[in-house]
Amino acid sequence: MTDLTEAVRRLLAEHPPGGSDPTAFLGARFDAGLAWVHFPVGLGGLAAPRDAQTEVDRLLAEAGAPGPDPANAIGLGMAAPTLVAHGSPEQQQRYLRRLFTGEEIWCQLFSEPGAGSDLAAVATRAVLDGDTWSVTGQKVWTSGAHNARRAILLARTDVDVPKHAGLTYFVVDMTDPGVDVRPLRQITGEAEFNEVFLTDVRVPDTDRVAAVGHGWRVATETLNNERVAIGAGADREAGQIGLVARRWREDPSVRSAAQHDTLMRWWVESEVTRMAGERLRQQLAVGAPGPESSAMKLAFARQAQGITNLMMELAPDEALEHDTWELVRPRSGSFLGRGPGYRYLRAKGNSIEGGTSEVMRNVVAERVLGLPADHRPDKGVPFKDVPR
Amino acid sequence: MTDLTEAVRRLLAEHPPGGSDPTAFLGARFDAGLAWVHFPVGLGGLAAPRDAQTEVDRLLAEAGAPGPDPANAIGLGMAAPTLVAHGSPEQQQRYLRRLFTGEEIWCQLFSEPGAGSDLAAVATRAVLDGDTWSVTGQKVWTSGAHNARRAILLARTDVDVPKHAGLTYFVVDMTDPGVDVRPLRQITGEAEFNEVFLTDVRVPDTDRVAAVGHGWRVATETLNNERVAIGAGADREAGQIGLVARRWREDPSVRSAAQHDTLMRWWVESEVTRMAGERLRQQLAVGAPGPESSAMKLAFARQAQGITNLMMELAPDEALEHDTWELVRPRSGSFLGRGPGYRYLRAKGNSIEGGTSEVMRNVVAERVLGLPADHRPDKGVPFKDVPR
Amino acid sequence: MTDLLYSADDQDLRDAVRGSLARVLDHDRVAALYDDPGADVSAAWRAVASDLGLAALLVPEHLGGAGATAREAAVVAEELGRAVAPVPFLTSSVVATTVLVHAAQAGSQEAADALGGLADGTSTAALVLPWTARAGTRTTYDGGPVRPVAGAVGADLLLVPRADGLHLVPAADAEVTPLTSLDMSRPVATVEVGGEGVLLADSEQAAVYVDAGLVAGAALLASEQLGVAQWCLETTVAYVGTRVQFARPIGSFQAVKHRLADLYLEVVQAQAAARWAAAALAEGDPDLPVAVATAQSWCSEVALHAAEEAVQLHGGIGMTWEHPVHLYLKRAKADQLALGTPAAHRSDLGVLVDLVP
Amino acid sequence: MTDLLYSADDQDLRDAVRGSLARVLDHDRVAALYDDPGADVSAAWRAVASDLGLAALLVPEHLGGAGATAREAAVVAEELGRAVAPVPFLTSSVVATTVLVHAAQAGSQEAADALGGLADGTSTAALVLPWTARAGTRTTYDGGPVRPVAGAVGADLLLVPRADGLHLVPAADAEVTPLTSLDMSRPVATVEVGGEGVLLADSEQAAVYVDAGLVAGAALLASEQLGVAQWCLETTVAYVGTRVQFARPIGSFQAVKHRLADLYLEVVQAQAAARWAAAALAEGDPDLPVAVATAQSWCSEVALHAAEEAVQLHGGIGMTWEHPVHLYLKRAKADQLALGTPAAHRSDLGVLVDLVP
Repeated sequence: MTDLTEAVRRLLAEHPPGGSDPTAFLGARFDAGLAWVHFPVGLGGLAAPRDAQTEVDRLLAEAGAPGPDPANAIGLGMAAPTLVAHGSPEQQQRYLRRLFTGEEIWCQLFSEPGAGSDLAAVATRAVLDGDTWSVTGQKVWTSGAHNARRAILLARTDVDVPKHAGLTYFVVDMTDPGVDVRPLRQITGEAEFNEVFLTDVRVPDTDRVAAVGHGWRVATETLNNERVAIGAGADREAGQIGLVARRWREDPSVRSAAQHDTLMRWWVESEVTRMAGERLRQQLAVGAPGPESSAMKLAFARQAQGITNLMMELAPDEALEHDTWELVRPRSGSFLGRGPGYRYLRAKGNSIEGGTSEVMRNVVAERVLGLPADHRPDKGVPFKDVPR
Repeated sequence: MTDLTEAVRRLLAEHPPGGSDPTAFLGARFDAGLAWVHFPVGLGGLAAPRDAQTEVDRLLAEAGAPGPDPANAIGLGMAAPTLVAHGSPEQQQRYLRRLFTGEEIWCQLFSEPGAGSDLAAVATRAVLDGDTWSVTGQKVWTSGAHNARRAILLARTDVDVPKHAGLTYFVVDMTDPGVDVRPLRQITGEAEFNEVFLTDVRVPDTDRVAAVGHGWRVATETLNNERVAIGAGADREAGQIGLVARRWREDPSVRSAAQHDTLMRWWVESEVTRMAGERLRQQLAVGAPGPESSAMKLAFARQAQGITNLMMELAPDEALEHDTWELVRPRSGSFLGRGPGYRYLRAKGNSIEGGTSEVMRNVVAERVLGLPADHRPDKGVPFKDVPR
Repeated sequence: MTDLLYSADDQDLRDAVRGSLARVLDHDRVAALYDDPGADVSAAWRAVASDLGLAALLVPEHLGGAGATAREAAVVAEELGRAVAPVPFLTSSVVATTVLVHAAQAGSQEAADALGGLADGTSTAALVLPWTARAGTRTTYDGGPVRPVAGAVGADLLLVPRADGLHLVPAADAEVTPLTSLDMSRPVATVEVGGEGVLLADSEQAAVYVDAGLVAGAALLASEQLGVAQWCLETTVAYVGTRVQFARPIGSFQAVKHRLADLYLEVVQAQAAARWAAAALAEGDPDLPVAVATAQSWCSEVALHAAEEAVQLHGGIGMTWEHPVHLYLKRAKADQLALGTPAAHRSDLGVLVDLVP
Repeated sequence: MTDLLYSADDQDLRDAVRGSLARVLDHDRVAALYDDPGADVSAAWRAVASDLGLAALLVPEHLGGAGATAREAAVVAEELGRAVAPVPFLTSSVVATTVLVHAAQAGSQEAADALGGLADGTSTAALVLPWTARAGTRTTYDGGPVRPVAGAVGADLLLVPRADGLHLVPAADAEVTPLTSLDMSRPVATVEVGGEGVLLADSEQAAVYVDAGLVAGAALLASEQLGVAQWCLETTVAYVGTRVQFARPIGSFQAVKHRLADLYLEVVQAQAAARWAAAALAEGDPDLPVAVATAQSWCSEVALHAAEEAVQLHGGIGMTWEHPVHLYLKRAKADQLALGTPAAHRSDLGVLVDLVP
């Protein structure tokens, strides 16, 4: 840790946060190996233990240093670790630094109208034409696509093999003329996500990540990274419970004797989830992310939904009003912002986005508990022969 | 209704309850068609509307008349309607009256160790030998087998057809030397149920009910009758909620502000279930029992378990004690008797006996809501080829 | 035991309401209210109030109404819930009408006159109390702005329970400011009453009449919630039967089935509870307060649960603006808070059935 | 943040306890206690206390103990819960020992002497309070029979918190009447104390020591509950993986899977909560009361839920006496009520984190 502390000190000395342009500072941070300390040297890291990042982040935050753009959560949390694990050296050199500085925002072209829970049923086709792939299809639930310069893409390169085996993972240039991004309005009124229509989008083979047909394995790792990110540790009362607890303390009008035990149940559940997240983090510090993190995502969604619901019941007059239904396109999602009605509605997405709670339970049951698989009529069947 | 009221008056006048032997009184009641008023004339009924029974029962109870033996619930609730619907005239004449008077207690030989939720997987074999069937196999969860003179039996008569098609329904004489009844101890300590071992039990073909291979359909009707019986109407606070509510009113030491809302939730749920049962009863008065009653069984089990749990939490000191673990063999099950620990443990069976809650949910989903069937690997497969 | 079934007339009434609404209303029109609160949905109210004459249901015949009972009004409420219809039936034709009928039957000619317009659908009225009010809480309007009031936007008459009694005030004498509402199909407003209007009842009577209006509203809100829940359940059952993932309809997955089976049971119970509350209201049953508190506690939660399950089991599409399920989620949540939260009703119920903390 | 993991030594300790218990105890021996409360299960306690020396864990070295911490005691409690072991570890080696350690460290030679016997497993002690007591409720023994007291059956020494202070009384000077207990693997008794014994602490100190004992008991009960929950989850997962109905292992049905996945999550959370409580106890963390109330609220419910799901998912066999799951259901239910119900702990927690009704 002393080395890292020293590296942080040096970075701050050479690039005083107050005097640096944020992009320049983040670039210097990347070059110092302090972007993701567990990444290899030269790729934004120092090959340090994964859990050392927390202390680095803390020191930088204390010094008032600018952090990476939250609108680039997909890039930071999913694309970057995937590129480090599976990208070519050239891809790593080309993409990681500008991703970290926020010069290039990334989005994720995975889900499709017909491939939601069943993500491996992706039907978007990529066909090789010389040394360039032509990609055509429709993606959905793409957060930040309207801000993104690049995307990670899962596309079908072979329809004659079973669904998992015919997928390949690519990096896509979102400025390609074949990319059409349209806002997808949610029940909150805003359009945090998009539909993305791909028509003969050109992707050089050098932007393929890992081997043809290995897309599913790479994407699964990406998703596990996302789930770990979601389950990261936090302070007591950092989440939805904090909003309700503070309100309860400060405003006697929302205190309800009948709901007190319910409030305390959610407090307890939030706290044991925080502890479980912390315990997972301590385990990850010595190992790799595993499917256990799927369970944490379940907890997060459950609590977000239950607690935002309780908040509305505690202040019913207030909850019958709403701040706005205007169609806005936020740069990043917010679970804790705006009013109680917004938070309640937005939380409904927590059990759908990034893998539905139903799929997460399947993952826990089969991969963690080892329960026998449910019937899969498409198992071993060439993709083109599967009923859809 | 006036005719029925008159019939009741006449019965009571001719057989004053105080002066009659209960068996004789019940026999006279059967002969008067007041046993099950909706049964045909001559079979204990008057072909009256089904819901008229409630009033008849009320009048008889008011007059202090003895009712049928609760230990014969299987006979009264399941065997009798099945015999009326599917039995031969000879079977009806031979069995119904002595069933109603309690001279012959009935039990049900359906479940097996390998055929619980999957009742149609019954493996007990019945082989025709001249005009007599030889029955061999093992049954389980047979309530009252130790008191029973007769049984309804589901046995496999054909292993070369799919499971539902190879079953036949019989009446069995429990005094047959091939019948071996052994108590099956439950988690309550008592043995309300039995294992029944059948070894070359002889059943004359005249005791076959309905055609060979029609057993599943007949048994399903029997089970629906059981479920309707379970869901029958009652007074407010008649069930588990009444025990808790009375205790709460009478004993301030069990009142817990933190649990008040929970108590009221169970009160509400009990009451809406009672109303739903009443509504179902009103519907049944003009129609036949359908699979909707499966949903009522779910509610009954849920409430019994939740409310007995609450009762223990409200009086924790008391709940750490227990009345007795002695192996007794009660004549009939009791959900409301004995202490809180007994009721809590006994209620666990409510979601298992007579069809697990999981099976009930399948029934509701597929038969009431019309959802598509889950994968059934044994569908259309001869029974002998199904992995077990 | 009171009759919990629907009569043949009830079924005819249901068919008429459903058919009529289908002709003049669709989900896009309701959704449009979220972007433009002034969007014209008056055809729905015309169909319900004028064409079918349903605004007159709870007005006695001698006051120019249809003299129907709460049983019929409950059938209408179910259908309006099922269509998430943006009409002031519950606020005007149930709550305000019930208050006015009480006043008129006690001799108020002004109340009787007002009922005439309400019954024939030419005017609507709203009770000026927060939409979360419930019987027995004795709230009055003490001047200044009060929010959130339902049914006030577009109402012609306001019923104002002041400390000195119940006043009938023309909407023109009050400032009604529409609020952005959680449920734009029943928008709430801030109301500030300027004029005194006419006094319909003294304060003691007013409390009785207002409570009667709130009880009637809560009783029939349960039927509206039943309609919401049924639409959500049926729509979801249909969707999971056809949506294929993993090469199977998702409705063939047992976890999905079991959740829908549990929800079905809740809806069965909600239907019984709602019919019980409606029957108790129709019959003036002394058990009415118990029936209403029970039905509100149960049906509020069931409608919300049904809407939440509908969103979840529709997956991503259920989170989109283009699918109508969000309209039901917003209505279900607003209905849960309306006329007393479930917890508040359970608290009331504890007193009613002698189970106090 | 405190370390929530197990050390390599913890794992060795776990293996030792599990292996040792497997040699001397099985479910039939535990079940036999329900028919014959006097059935000899002393081998289990000998293995734990004498052979492995675990009764000495929480006794400081200078008082003749092992000087271990609550972290290690928690690992033992997990394993005892997993085996539903009929031993007085929690009552004597945790609760009574903690009380005596406090007294001994304040200078009581009698307490120190008593700890010697407790540490080497030659005697056991019990705190004479209802087993539902929790810290801060200031209960004292005021004479007469008190019930239900856990750990008293077979104890050599009784710790009696009278109004004038804490007394150490030989069991021979009290009447201990075993009660038929919900959980016969931790039987409760009626205790009537005759003798005065020796005074270990005045009433003010006594309250502090007794509370410390109850807090330690509640903290480590969470680990026992974790062990119960883990056994139930693992046993059920194994069963549904092999039990075939409808020509499929029932564990391949999605509803079964989803329930077990939810239970797994609860157990993961319980493990974190139990480790947190143990660590807070070991470290004398000022957050200890919050950690204990949180862990007790959560782990009590999870152990019970796990046992209930185990019964249900075992189907009929889970309802039989011959399958051991009922032993866990009874332990889980008794543990839920022990040392404060979950609702009581949540009520305490409200005060601790400034969230009062």
